[in-house]
Amino acid sequence: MAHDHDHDHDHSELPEMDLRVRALESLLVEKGYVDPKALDIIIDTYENKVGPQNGAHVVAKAWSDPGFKKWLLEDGSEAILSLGYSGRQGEHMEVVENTDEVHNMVVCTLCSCYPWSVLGLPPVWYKSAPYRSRAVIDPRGVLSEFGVTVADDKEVRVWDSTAEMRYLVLPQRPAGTEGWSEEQLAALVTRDSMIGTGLALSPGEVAS
Amino acid sequence: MAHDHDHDHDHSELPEMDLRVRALESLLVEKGYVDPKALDIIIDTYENKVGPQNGAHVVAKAWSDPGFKKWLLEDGSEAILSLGYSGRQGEHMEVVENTDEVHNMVVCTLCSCYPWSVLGLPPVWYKSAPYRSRAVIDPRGVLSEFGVTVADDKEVRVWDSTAEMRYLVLPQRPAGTEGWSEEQLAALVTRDSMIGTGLALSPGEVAS
Amino acid sequence: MNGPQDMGGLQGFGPVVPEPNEPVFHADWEKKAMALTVAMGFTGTWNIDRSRYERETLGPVNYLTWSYYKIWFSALENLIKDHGLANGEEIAGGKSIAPAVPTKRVLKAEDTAGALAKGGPVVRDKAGAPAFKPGDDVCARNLHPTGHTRLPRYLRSRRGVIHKARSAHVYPDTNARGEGENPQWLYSVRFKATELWGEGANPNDHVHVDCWEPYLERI
Amino acid sequence: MNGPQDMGGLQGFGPVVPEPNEPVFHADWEKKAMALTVAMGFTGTWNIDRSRYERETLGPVNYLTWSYYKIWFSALENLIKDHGLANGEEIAGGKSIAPAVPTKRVLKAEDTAGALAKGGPVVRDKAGAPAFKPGDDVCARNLHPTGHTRLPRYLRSRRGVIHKARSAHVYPDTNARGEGENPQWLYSVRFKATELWGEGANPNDHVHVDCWEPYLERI
Repeated sequence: MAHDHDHDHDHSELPEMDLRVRALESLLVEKGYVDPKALDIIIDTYENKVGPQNGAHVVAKAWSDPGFKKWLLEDGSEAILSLGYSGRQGEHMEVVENTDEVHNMVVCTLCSCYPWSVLGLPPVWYKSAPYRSRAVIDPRGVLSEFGVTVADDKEVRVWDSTAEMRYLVLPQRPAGTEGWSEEQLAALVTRDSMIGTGLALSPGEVAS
Repeated sequence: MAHDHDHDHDHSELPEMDLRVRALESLLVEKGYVDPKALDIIIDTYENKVGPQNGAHVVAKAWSDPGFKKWLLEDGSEAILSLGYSGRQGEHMEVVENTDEVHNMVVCTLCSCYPWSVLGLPPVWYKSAPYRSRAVIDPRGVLSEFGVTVADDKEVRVWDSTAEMRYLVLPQRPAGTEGWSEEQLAALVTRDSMIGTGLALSPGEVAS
Repeated sequence: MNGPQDMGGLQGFGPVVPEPNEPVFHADWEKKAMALTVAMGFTGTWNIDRSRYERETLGPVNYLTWSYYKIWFSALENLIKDHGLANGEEIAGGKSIAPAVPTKRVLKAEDTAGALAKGGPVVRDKAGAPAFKPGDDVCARNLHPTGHTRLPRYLRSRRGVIHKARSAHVYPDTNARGEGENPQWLYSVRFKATELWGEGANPNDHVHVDCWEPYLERI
Repeated sequence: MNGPQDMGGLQGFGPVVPEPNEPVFHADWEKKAMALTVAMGFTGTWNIDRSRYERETLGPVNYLTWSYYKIWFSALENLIKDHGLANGEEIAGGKSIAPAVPTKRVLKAEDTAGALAKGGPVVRDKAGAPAFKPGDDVCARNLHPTGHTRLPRYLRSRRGVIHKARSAHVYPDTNARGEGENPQWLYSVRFKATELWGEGANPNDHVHVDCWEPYLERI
């Protein structure tokens, strides 16, 4: 019945935004409010340094080291800091564990809050109206679009990031990975598995 | 803080809509689904025949004839029909009386329901997001924008037209109109006074 | 559907801006869009509840940016397509390609004044007695259907008092889906503004809303 | 504000559409928009809650149609204007006309890595004890402020259970208005999906939401 969905971004933003951003950058540099080299460092940080590989490291370590896992679930911020990940949009971390009884999934219905320090910047879909609106009222419908089916008798627990707490999902460790190294395990940990819209890959899904 | 409001209609609709409407009209006439002369009658009816003058007649009669007023408040549909007003979007009428204790105001938060048979087609503002959103949560704010102040200790009663019931406000009769004819009184009854976003005019506000 | 049509209680749309000396129509196409909507409604191919649902599902941004007659007209095009009265190519070109489909009725010029004056009453006979009477305390149910409903979101789980028990009216939730008129008792329910909007509201103010019996539960 | 940002529970936006192999940025201007937002945030001229409110008040249609970085950037331009760091003519032209205004800080290249790694913690000392403890039954208050709030509409008047009592955190409702950090106890509150969305929801499902103490009342 709904014929047209209209939520796609306006892909003609480019020329206008290119001009506006260049103008503002020039102005703010000229006024001395920003240091252009600082901008380069910020961009390099989030484009190349901070990303889901950080989170995958955290998860693989938790899978490998029961003591670390216990610490991680009790004090996410400190345990994650011990691996060198900290800072903006990750100041206050809570790690939530997927189990046989609970599947966790993270959203920010009010804006785009996301654990930058361990996952980097959020993908467009995470910030989109369909995800933000539906994650809380229809989480199983959203999960099924991501190919994730959760049994009816298992809890889906959605974390709405309304405060400065940031959530990282600790996915379940796939079967058949006994004796794997942290590095091998990290390759199974997708970004979506740490948002809760995916599961960790099984050994058969990665090129070995 | 809000810099730009963006709720104005797209005034460039004209050329596109002109084409689309002409195309559909041709098609539907060619298919025999609509009689073009029927379209002319529908347009003439709502452009020239049905309008707030109908409601003003109803209100002036109620002000002049206590028996009619009683009937009108008890069975709005029948009393209004007795004056010759009926039909589409006025099948089930309820007339709500403004008093010293209650000020009534009508909205349709879910679409554009409006008592066509007595007021004609609704103005754009009645169908607009600002009115539909605010009438129920901030009726006094809306009223003040229309220049209507209701004392804090007087009830503002908002009627949200969610069903096929249609509401006509019976405004309070202005002071200083003793002995006026129905015709004179009708000239005091504005459209907005019958929606509840206005009051009836006082004798001094009309050219006498 | 908690869709873009469900505007009651939203904030941030700015002031209400009446247009001085507003004409009934702003362009000729608006007249025709209105008249075509009314005339096609009289064919009996769909009902008013389905029309409303079609308007609600044009897309949130379209709903917020299009003029109301553009919403009506776009929904009309879709209704015509959905019900097989014409296909998209015919609508785009304005020329008939496929044969016409018989409709229940066609509104003829000579019947138009009478049909407009008659309208489409929705009161229906219903056996049994209404569950509630004036003065009863009720609560609007916490329903979030994905289809058409006329229970606005701002009422969900809110308590009110039955102000008037009305007749049985066609039930939009099923009628919009083509599942029948399924008449249900209708009530005017009186809600305190403070119940709906909290302590900041004026304690004297109320909102009266027409609710069908399946929208309500006893408290 | 019951504004366009308050999306939880809305219907009709269609499916979630992930982009395969999505890049971190889709255009160079997005990189700069992000970096300028971060760098200007570090000047200390406004706080993150004010930034969020500025994004929420760009207009509902703009909010729904603009990409997220366009929202960020447009809000940044407005913040700069509102705080007198530059005027509209300067922003449009990209050239300084009026003298610069001193800011609390400027983020220098050599401090950037450290500043990003430090972030902006919001936990604050607070005297006294929290009102609630884990296991307490609470109800989200029915608040409809016209300003910034982080209590989503879908929680208003809904009952939950305190899952965790956290530290005192900066309170967005006052901080966004420049009325101070006003730290308040923060709680993770567990709400049943059936409480939020009615009987159609899966009885096993829950939504956990961080709520400041002023958002809650005991039941």
